[in-house]
Amino acid sequence: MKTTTYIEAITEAMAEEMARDERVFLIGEDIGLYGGVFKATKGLQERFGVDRVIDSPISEAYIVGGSVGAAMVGMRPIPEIQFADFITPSMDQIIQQAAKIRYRTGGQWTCPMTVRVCCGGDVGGGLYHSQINEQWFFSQPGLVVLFPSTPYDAKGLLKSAVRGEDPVIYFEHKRLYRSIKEDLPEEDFTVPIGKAAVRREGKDITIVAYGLMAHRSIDAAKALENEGISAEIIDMRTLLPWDRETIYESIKKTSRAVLVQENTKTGGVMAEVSASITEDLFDYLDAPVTRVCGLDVPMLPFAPPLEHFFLPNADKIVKAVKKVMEY
Amino acid sequence: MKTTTYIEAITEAMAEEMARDERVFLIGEDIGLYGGVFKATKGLQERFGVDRVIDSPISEAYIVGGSVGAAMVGMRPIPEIQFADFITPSMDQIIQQAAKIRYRTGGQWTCPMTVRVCCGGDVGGGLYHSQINEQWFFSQPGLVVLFPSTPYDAKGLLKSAVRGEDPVIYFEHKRLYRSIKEDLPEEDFTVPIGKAAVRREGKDITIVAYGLMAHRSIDAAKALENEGISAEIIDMRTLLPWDRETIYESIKKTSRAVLVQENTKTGGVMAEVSASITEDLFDYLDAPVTRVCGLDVPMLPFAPPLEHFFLPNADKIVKAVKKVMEY
Amino acid sequence: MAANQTVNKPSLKQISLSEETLMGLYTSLLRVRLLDERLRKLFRQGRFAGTYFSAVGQEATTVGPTYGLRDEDIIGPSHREIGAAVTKGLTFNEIIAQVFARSTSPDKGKSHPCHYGSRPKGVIHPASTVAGQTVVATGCAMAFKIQKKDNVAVAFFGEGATSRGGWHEALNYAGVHKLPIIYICQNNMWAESVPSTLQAGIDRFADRAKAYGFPGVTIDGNDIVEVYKTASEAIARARAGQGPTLIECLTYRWYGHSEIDPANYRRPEELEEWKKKDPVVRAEQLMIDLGLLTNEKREAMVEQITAEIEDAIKFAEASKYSEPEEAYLDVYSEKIPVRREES
Amino acid sequence: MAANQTVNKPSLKQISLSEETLMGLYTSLLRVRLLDERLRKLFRQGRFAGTYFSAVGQEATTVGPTYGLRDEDIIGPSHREIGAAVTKGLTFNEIIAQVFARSTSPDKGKSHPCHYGSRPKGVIHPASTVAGQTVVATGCAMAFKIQKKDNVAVAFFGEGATSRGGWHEALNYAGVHKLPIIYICQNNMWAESVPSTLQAGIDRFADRAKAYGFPGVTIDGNDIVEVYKTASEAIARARAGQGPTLIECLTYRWYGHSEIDPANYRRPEELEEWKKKDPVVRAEQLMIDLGLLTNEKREAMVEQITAEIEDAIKFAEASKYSEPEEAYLDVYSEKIPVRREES
Ligand SMILES: Cc1ncc(C[n+]2csc(CCOP(=O)(O)OP(=O)(O)O)c2C)c(N)n1
Ligand SMILES: Cc1ncc(C[n+]2csc(CCOP(=O)(O)OP(=O)(O)O)c2C)c(N)n1
Ligand SMILES: [Mg+2]
Ligand SMILES: [Mg+2]
Repeated sequence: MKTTTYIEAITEAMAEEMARDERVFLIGEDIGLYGGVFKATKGLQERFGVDRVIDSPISEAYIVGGSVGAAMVGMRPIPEIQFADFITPSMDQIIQQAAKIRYRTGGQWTCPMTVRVCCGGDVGGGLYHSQINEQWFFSQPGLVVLFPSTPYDAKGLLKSAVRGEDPVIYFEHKRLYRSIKEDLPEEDFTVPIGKAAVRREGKDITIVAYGLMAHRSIDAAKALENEGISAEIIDMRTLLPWDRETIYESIKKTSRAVLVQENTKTGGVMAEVSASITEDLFDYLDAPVTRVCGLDVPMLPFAPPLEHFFLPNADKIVKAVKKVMEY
Repeated sequence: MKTTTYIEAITEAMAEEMARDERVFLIGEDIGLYGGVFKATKGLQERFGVDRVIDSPISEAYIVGGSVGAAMVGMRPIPEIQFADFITPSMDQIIQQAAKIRYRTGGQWTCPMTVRVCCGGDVGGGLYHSQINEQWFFSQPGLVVLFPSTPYDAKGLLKSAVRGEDPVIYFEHKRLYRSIKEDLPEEDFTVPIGKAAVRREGKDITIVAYGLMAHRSIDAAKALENEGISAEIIDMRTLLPWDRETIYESIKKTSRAVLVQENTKTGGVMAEVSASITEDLFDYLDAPVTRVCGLDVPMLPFAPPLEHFFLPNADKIVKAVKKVMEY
Repeated sequence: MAANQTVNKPSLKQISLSEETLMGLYTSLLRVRLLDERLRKLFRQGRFAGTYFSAVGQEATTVGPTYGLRDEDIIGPSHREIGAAVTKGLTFNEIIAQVFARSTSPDKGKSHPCHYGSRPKGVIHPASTVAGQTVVATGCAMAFKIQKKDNVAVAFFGEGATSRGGWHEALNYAGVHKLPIIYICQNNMWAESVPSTLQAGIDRFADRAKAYGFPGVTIDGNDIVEVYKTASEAIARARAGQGPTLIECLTYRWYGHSEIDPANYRRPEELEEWKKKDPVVRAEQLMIDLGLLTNEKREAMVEQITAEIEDAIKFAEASKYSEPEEAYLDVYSEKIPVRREES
Repeated sequence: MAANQTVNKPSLKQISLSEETLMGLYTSLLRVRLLDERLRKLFRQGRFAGTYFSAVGQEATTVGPTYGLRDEDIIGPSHREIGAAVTKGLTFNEIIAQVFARSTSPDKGKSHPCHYGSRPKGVIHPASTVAGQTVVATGCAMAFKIQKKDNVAVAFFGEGATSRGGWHEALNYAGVHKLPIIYICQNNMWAESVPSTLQAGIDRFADRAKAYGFPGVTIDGNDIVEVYKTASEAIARARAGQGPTLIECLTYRWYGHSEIDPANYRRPEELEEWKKKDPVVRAEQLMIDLGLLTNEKREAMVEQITAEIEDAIKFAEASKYSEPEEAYLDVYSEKIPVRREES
């Protein structure tokens, strides 16, 4: 076992996959000698060479689109998008090429590619260095969308993504890079795509979250415990396809749910989770499924009081849970 | 009064706004002499000149991004995206520039621009000429998203958009262009942004839809009437910000709702409507809010049996309504 | 015809191509022309849905660069490259099943009638975004370089595509890394209804290569020999690790952008001028002049190809559409389940 | 100093700029340099959050093209254009309130410390996407053409930005329509950690203009006179309807990409070479040589500017942050309500 931060887990996953499979290569801005703006690729160019750790020009459309082409002829690219905010120029390549290549070719061509996207707020990044845009990819069949919250999952899911046969959008939350540590097994392991994790068992209410919000939800659960409320925490981990079974199991038991999402509320992932719960578990519910989300303003304003006001946090979650419990 | 098709209503709205306000201009591919691939801009270049009806190079990022710049210095651009499928290359300009210019500048700069987006299936367009991507813009505060289903609304909403002060994504459904006609007043009129329309009153169940699906829902309501079920039909018209009042009013009366969406189910607009209804009207509901949507596969496959299978239609809506009524 | 054989006639030696190559190129041109004209008619008769993008008049630009490529070489076509698909080895059955959107088509009817492709033959099925496959094909070339293979990629696009941002990003990357790729710009003077003068502020689209640091040349795109030779040299350089080439082929499409476009925006004289430069007729004349073809042989070839096409039409029309439930297939690999609606 | 005045010294006549212009340019350079160095220090002291993108070493490239523009002319800056913002008329109060993210900043603390802008002064507040404002500024130029105004737009970006698709689409459009815009490429040899040799397969980024049909020139970006004159001519041509110009200014940033970057990827000698070409020192020497500046005058100017900066810091630090609820403001015009969460 080795104490490993979230970002080290990502670096290790890449290093190990590159070592075991020469088809794996990395492409992105400043990922070479510099090791990436957050150092996620530190040391990899020295180790694997400039052909497999490529410092790209500032060309997000090519970074992704070129990776699609490489994946089609036998490679396993891991393109990096330096900040989720800058994924917009590559939307065409993700949506029209990667997500549909298998479908539009009757299964002849495939795209085993893992797009690493550094995202998230609570880092003083302001309007253009805090965004998450998981909802765009969540609504695109053909893509897999992952969003780990722990070092174990970060490593295990990244490995599953690289070994898989589908295009994956892999969100990594920059707030977690160095704030979360965990002991990881020395031996090789993967985390299955499509399975949520029960982070904490509880019986009164189910809190569903992912990414940074999984941690905020655990904080909330601890606070709620003191008030006698036992919250079960589910970390989705895979957003597409999301794990209905685990979430439904929990709600069948608790009859109440609060869904937590860092991104802007309207049109987010938790809208779908809520709508599905209502469609499928209506009779089990003792209270309205309730969301705690980022505000319906551009994600997210820079000045500290504004950023704080925008983001969901343990207090807001506690408040929502109590309201639902009192329903 | 003058019998007007949906597409004629759009052409007239542009012509009238260009005549009354010289700041209004059009830019897009093949919109000049050719009059647009669906002829929505027919005759406008002859009438208003090449400076105000601009045949752009194949450059969606510039078509939108250039329009943002023009809007910032006093123009009222109406860029056209030939097919919604090709809006992906302009995502950066829509999301990072247009939607946030007011916010990121403390209100100093604004972007009164109306992006016309030709969209929708049931036209034998296949994977790349049928898409709708309203959900991406629906989840971006700072944008207004419109989606008319009738000639009256098409004209009135387009005028409101052009006269407004905000960036608007205006979806027009190509299946409706020539299939829907209506008598329109000769005099100038607008339709307010943010207000849904009750298309048909009913007391047993509320069906919410927009675009082509508003028509399919009306067909379903007629069929349901024969079976003694009285359905109220609400056409959202504005997706962002959507009209909670009108929808909530109706559901308070009927206690049941079916939501219809042409696009892929997961992560769509109706997920938000459903989640909000549950959050806000839980006690009013006698049955789960239920969605009828496009399939969770890429929108949409070409071959006729596949296209038909993908799309919601009156039969599927009727079936869902009955299931909800029997709940 | 012997009397006509003066010193002005070309000789095989002057052309420096083998008989076999010339016959191969000519056969491809003829197959493409006949197929294209037949598909136009089928569409106009309402025998298939969607639309059809004819490339009649442009055949040499797609046949020339594709002829002689290996299966492992990849081509990244756009909407008007039936010629490349045929030359790279797609069968008439595959192509016609595709336009009829049948289950026997390589795409099983999923995408669009004009999106011909084949993995075994190294033809990427296009997505519609203009210049989309330019980016993806560049990525294939990047892979070949990493894999240290001497395969090449060939990307096809119109002059209109050169306005797109993705196109620029791809060529820029290829220039930095000297990728094994050939960019074939079919400058047919029009992008749908928009003339090339509104597409770029330059006369020669080949000049765009100057922004990327690799050679760009403009050639007569209706001269199969010039196209083939120019492309072959570029392909050889690419295989040898000497980087990309942009080849602008001047050409013209005879018909509308697609079959529903009457192309009223063009002057009739423009078309008449270009019809005189018909690439198939020019190739034919050359073959006759070289003594490699006679009218009788040509007729026999036409007859045989036509029969093949008619057989393929029968095959396609006899094929079924995919079953509705097959809409759920090929979204993901088997590992990832697709959620099905109850029905 | 009189003894030093040999025939090799420049004269005002040779330079053919007025005393006033030269003094104006020099004053701008000095203001920008002092402000930039002060902001660096403030950041390193932890006095403001986010990050800071110093442009020390590059001042001539932003001051030169901006000096003398009208308020109605629009500039489209990127992240490293504090020099353009200051020269176009943003006050120290505005800029320092911005870096401190206070409610008194033009953006009210919404965007980012380095996103200086002002509508009254014609400075677009940047979004971060590299080359984003190149596209938007081109749209401003398009509007000026439609409005038949003789305003110009000036877009600033680094050599790294020229790899972006949006950049290409904008310049292509400007070339077709001969828009009144000047493109200033600050080639500082590095895009964050990536050298310009990995950014493009060409030596001169100005060559990219050849793809668009308008002039491109490469100049010494650390020579304020050359930058100013080259830009002025381009601006005059643009106002006269003669279309865009791409000006590549060769320059160098002295510090890291931002203050958190130690810039270890560069050779120290490279920096030392460039420090010898310090644009402010060179301007200073010129002014002294021309007899327009003395050391005493310089010191007085420094003192006065420094005092202004310190006042602005006080102003900014005394300013409040926007109230939390103000997060809901400026999403839409008043006509469109924003939904507020209950709190
Ligand atoms: C990004 C994008 N915008 C618009 C279209 C619609 N469209 C399809 S083909 C075409 C014209 C292409 O012109 P060119 O590249 O010259 O090729 P040609 O049709 O002349 O062969 C357009 C505008 C598209 N497919 N993709
Ligand atoms: C589309 C996009 N990708 C990546 C970034 C992150 N980024 C910010 S500045 C920069 C380098 C810019 O280099 P250059 O254009 O040469 O300007 P310089 O910093 O040298 O002034 C990068 C990669 C971004 N802001 N936008
Ligand atoms: Mg063309
Ligand atoms: Mg630079």
